[in-house]
Amino acid sequence: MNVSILLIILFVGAFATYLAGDKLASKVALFFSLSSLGCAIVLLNNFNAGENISFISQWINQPNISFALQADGLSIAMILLTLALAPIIIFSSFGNVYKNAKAFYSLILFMVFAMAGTFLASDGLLYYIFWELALIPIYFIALIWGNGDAEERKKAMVKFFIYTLAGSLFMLVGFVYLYQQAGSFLLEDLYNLNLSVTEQLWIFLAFFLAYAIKIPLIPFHTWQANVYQKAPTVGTMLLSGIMLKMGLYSIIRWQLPLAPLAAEEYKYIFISLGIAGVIYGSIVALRQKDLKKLLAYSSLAHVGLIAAGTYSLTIDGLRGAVLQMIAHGFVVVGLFFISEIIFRRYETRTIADMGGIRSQSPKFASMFLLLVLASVSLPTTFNFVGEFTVLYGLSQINIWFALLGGTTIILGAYYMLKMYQQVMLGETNTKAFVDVTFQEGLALVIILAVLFFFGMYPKPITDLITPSLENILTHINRIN
Amino acid sequence: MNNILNEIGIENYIFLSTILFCIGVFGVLYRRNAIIVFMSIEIMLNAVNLLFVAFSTYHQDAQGQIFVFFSMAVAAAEVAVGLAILVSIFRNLGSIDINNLKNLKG
Amino acid sequence: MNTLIAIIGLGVLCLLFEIFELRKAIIPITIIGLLAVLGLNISEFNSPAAYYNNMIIVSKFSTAFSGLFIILTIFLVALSHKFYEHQQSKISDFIAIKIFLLAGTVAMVSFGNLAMFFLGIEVLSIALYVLAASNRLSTKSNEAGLKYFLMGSFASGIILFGICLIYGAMGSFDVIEISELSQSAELPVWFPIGIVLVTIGMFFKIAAVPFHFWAPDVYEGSPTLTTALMSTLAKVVAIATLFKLLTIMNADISPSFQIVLVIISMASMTVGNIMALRQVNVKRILAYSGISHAGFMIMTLLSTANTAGTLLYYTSAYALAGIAAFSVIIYVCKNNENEDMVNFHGLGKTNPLLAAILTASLLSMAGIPIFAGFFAKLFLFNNMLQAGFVALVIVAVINSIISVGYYFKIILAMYTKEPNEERTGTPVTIYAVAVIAIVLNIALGLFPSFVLDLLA
Amino acid sequence: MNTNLALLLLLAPFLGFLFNVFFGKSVGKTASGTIGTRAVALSFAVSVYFFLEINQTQQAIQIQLFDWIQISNFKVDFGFLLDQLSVLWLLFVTGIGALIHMYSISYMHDDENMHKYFAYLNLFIFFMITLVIGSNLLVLFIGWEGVGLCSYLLIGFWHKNQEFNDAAKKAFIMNRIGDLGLLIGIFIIGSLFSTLDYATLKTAITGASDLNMYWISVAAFALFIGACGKSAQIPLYTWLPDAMAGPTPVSALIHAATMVTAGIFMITRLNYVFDLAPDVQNIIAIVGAVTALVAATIALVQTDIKKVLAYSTVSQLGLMFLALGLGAYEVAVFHVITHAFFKACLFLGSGSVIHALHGEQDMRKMGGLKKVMTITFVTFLISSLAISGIPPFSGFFSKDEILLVAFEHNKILWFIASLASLMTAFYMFRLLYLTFFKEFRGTAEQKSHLHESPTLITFPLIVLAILATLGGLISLPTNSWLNNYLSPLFTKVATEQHHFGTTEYALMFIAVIGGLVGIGIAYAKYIKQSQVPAEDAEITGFTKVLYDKYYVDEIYDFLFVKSINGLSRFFRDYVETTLTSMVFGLAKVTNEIGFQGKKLQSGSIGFYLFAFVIGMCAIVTYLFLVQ
Repeated sequence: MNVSILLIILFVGAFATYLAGDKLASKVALFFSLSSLGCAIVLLNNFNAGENISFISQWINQPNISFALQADGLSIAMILLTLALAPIIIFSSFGNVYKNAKAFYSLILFMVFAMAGTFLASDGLLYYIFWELALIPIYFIALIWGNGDAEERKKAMVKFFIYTLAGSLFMLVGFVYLYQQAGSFLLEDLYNLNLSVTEQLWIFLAFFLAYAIKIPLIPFHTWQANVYQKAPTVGTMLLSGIMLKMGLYSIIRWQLPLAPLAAEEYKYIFISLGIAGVIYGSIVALRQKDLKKLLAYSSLAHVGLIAAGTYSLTIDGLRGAVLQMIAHGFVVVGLFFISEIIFRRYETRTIADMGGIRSQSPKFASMFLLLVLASVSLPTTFNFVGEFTVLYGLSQINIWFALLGGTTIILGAYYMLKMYQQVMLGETNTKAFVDVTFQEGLALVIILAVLFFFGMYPKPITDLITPSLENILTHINRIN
Repeated sequence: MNNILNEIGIENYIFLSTILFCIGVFGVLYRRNAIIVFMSIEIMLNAVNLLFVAFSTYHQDAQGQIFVFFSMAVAAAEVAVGLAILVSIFRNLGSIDINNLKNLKG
Repeated sequence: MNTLIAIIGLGVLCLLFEIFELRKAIIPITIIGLLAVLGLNISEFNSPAAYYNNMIIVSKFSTAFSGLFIILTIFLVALSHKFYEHQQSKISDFIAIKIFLLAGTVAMVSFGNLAMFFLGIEVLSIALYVLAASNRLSTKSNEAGLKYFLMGSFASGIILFGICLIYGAMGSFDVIEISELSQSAELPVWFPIGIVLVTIGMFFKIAAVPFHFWAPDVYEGSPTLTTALMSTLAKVVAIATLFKLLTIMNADISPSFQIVLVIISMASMTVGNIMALRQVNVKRILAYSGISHAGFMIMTLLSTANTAGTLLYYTSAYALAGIAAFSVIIYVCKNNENEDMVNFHGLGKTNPLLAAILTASLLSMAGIPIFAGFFAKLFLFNNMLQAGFVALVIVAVINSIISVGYYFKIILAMYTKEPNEERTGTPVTIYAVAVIAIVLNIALGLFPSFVLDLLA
Repeated sequence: MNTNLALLLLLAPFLGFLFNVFFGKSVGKTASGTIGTRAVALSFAVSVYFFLEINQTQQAIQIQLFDWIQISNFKVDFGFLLDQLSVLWLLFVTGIGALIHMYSISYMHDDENMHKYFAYLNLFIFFMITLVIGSNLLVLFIGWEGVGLCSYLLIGFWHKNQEFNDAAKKAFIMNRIGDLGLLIGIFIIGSLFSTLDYATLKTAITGASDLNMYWISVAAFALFIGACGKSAQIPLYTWLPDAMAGPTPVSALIHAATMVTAGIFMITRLNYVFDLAPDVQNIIAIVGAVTALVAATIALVQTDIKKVLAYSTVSQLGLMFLALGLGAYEVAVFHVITHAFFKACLFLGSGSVIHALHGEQDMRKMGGLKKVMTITFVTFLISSLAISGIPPFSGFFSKDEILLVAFEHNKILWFIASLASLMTAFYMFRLLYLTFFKEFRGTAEQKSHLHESPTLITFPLIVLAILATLGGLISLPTNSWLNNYLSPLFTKVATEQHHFGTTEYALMFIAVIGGLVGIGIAYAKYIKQSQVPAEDAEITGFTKVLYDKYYVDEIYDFLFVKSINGLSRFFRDYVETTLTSMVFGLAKVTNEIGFQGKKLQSGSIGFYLFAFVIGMCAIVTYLFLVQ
């Protein structure tokens, strides 16, 4: 039993969902996502038992491309994140009714399939293919089921698609160039290349463009807020919860080891870029009128810190980055779900139209508050573990990075609490607000449980990812 | 037999037919009547045919002259098709001035 | 060789059927016949030979491409059933012309002698003139026909002149002799001039900048099926022939000529894409996209040594996507006088399957993974980087980014706009063609080696 | 055994929290209150046990639970350290905590969300215990942020009032600023010594020969910033007065007795680090002294009874920091304890008053309460005497020691401190007189309802008053039990027992006189001349500056809040749009070119052929004439 089974399940699931028809689509999708999660957990056990769960077979002879899925701790961690979030996301959408649901849910599964592939692929081209594939479903999800004015939405989506595609095409050129040198797209062969600094710099930049746009890092983030706002919440969850992690993961898996010299040489620039993102994102988030936009900018800030961690090229930076990725994945999905819950009741995402909800819905208020606290990384939440580790890694590079990056705990608290105050507190809102339903509550509780459990006991994940990260780090340091 | 080309020299034939060819080209460029444009094209083809013959003599090789037959046949076929198209255009528009044919553009 | 004869026989057969009042049977019989011919062609694949003292040279290259042409023709013939349903009386002519056209194309890729090359190209062109103008009563069709005809015959003149110069330099039409001679020391200057002229003539046929102006107008004016034929079959034939020509005539292309090729390729890509951005007529958009694809195909001429396979792959990917797209267009626009994007509004709702197919084919043209178009571009970039044309690749990448812009305009029209007309009837043939074409395209994407290694 | 007990100690309030969260509403107010109180009382019992054990064995108890966070060069585990210091803190945290819980049962009885209130209060105790008994800096940090959270929740307890919410937010964010400092300190210590564990850290530092003094000072300073945030020192003190928005018992527990002393706890905990950074110690001392003075001056003129107490808290904390800065940790601790007693008592007393007046907090509308509220008055008087440093009350001893130490090190600091304590005496008695003496100045309606508070409120008052009286005994000038008890904590020998000579007695005398003078002035002003503070409008001159707290809030608001929001607006409205247009301007340009290009496609065959020929000629020329 190897990792390819996951992809098969998801792929089959996508079709099954479509065939299941509008009535059953959501249930079927949930079933398949859950079963894939189950398989993933089984695989995790096998992996921990030392079994080889990788899968590789030649695909195209000339040029030499192979269908290689390789799972190390890092990949498995990301896969688990993806497959754990997928059911939650699907489940969270039960409260809504979508027209042509079968297409909707099968697109979701297809996207999950593509993203899982991205995390697993160990052949450059295969990875690229999955990377691109993930873009198409979300494009249609956002386009067809999105909200807001159709024309506006179209503009935003086309920009988003072309922009991201533009980035990744340069990555493709980079890959092809590497192929010229290595005669293969396989990760190991590419790792073993010894390129000159200039070559590495160009490769590094080509990859950086793709990732900076996908993640996004400033100043490449201009598509983000609009798309997050206009996409249906499910799409936003997929984007912010998982897809954004593809970029961060790829930095660790591909960009740094393939161009270590460049990474080493210019790391200060890229760390600074990330940290600039932290501050910029936090400050812009302060004055957002739209809840989803605010969350978009908050995630811009968070990923800025994560990216800074990855570019720090220290084990702490990398480890913290991965932990933070997972934590952020959960928390951001939770927060977007919160916004959706409010939207279901008030038909608005404008913060000004909310307020005074807390006194009407204690359960909802407490869960919301807990998520807010998690996202401002209060100790005992998973986010704290990640953020602490990242900041520690940065402090090893230069204490000022830690200090500036650390401003996130101040600014983050500022805009999140401000938002919470405006949305939840104050005089009781005249419009009635029904407290969370069982379904909504369940989804949120699961998310919170994960956040707080791993916040107190992150050891399993740390032990899972550390070896592979150290391995990658040795590849990064192979030359100097 | 002594080859007349030895006295005149192949270059002159090339120049001649090139000039003819260019005349054809200019005709195509400057005339607006489809028929005349069409005839200019025929001039181009014939210039080439002339050159073919010259070359075939120059090389003492019959292939060239045979090729001329091919090209003549082809030209004839083109004429047939072309005139047919012209006729239908004339039926529809009542004119064969190519300046009037600007409906498809952009 | 037998392929060629068989095809011509088939053409004659069509005409006979007309005489015997068997119109109904024409299309099925032709398709079956063409399938048989395809089999025949495949059987010739591994037995290269030369016939009629090198008039025809059957090689892997020629048979592979002939196969592609035959497949395309099958699709086109299948589409004809629906397309000409109101002109049943002429059906045999249309089919026969297509078959003869196919004969011309086969002759073109398998020529061993410039005479054969010229005849092939003329058969193709004249057939196309006829088809372009075939809609007698529509002025658009007439105009398209005349434009194509005048410029086409002008181009033929150029080609003929080029051939003539080559003959003058070499004293022979036999390509093998010519290539042998061309290796020898000093050649008269008009040999390269001749080659350049022929190349230019072919550039006209594949609509490369600056010889592309006819394409949008003719594509728009001609009957949609003819447009489909031009943008798929004709273009592919031309580039394949040009490739073969340059391979045989002079294996090593001079640096300066390479520069010309690079510039033309860049220009074609850029002009094609940028011009397509603001078009409203779908056929025009595809015309411009065809121009940009011509730019991509021209790249292969830069290192003829190892790009034959890539060219075959690229052309098949492009042509299949084109067939799929055009079959949808035929379905959508059969009741409309123009092919403006308005007609595609809400296709995603009224006819999700065809909308999906059109989307897929456009994505393939845009070069999105798992569709063959992506791999075509990939292999192309691979070859080009190998040959060291980095700048060209960068331009190509930028262009494929631009191209997404207008491909998605159509997709958006299909999915975000409200439908403005009821679409009834499910023409089986169109569905079949579209589905098969796109499936083949995706199959190519999943198993590229199958095609890629044919000419390796 | 110890592990289980420690867990019991820690989890009892947490369970109380959970109970109140889930069942609090259903079981009814009194029940939820008693449950919460009992939970804390239980922790108190356990703390007493630990105290006795440690006091007898003199052995610190180390408890490791599980690995928590893995860092490259060390791992942080989740564990407890129970030693003299932490147990001492536990005693008064849980003890006073229990009392205040009890008090709250009655005080909050009219509030609909009482169960929530007790949930938060229990949660606070839980985090406070975590903070105190954590075995390393990161566990401390959990508690550190946790108590911050609880203070946020409790300040904003009446969440329908957005001003209260603002106050809560302000408190949280200002704490966060400090927390960042603390984190930075943690980072530096971690990378210097590869551990965050107190015990190992201590050995590492004491054992090490060549220490990187520069970085240690930086770390110490960063930690001090953290302490500033928590313990409301300049420049991060402005949140504490605003925090009075919360219910009064909360102010008593969190913002007087326990949470705000966390900073002192942390610095005492890491005394060996601070001893290595004399410069930082000086900074601490100065900051402390200045804070003490500034806060005291502000307190002089405040009219809100709780505001006065708040500023007095800030000022007292300043004195403690002064002591810390001078390296007299045990003195600081001593003052922490006594202060906890009398300040809690004062707050609760003011609470009782406010309770009686149905939420009236303005002293100008009080007065003459001593007749009706005897117990409250007496306890209030006692604690006022204590805080004013009048013998034999506890405050006298602790404050006197601080002054002594100050005098030894630096006369100026001593002077500032004495001045501050003089003012303390003044404003406390001003408060006392305005509240309890003369005639009642409130509405008749209020007057009719005046009453002494119920037992649940008065009992804690009495207990605290007794403690405030006797608290001094734990560290008598001549033989200090406390100093001996704490001595194992400190690397350098505790400040030697003062051999009492004339100077000491003189200083003591001066201090007492100062206190009496302060009281005297207050008496003269408010009893003899029976003045009443002017209405806000009439306040003028320097008084106004003081009354408006030196406009610090306004300055901060202008410097930070306004500017950052302006920046945010600027980014949102200009930078974002510019970036967008820059990126997508390209697309627009290409589109435009496409649009213009259409003109070229004129549809004229002549032009097409012309282009054809031009192209051809160009190519031919390039190839055969240029080359």
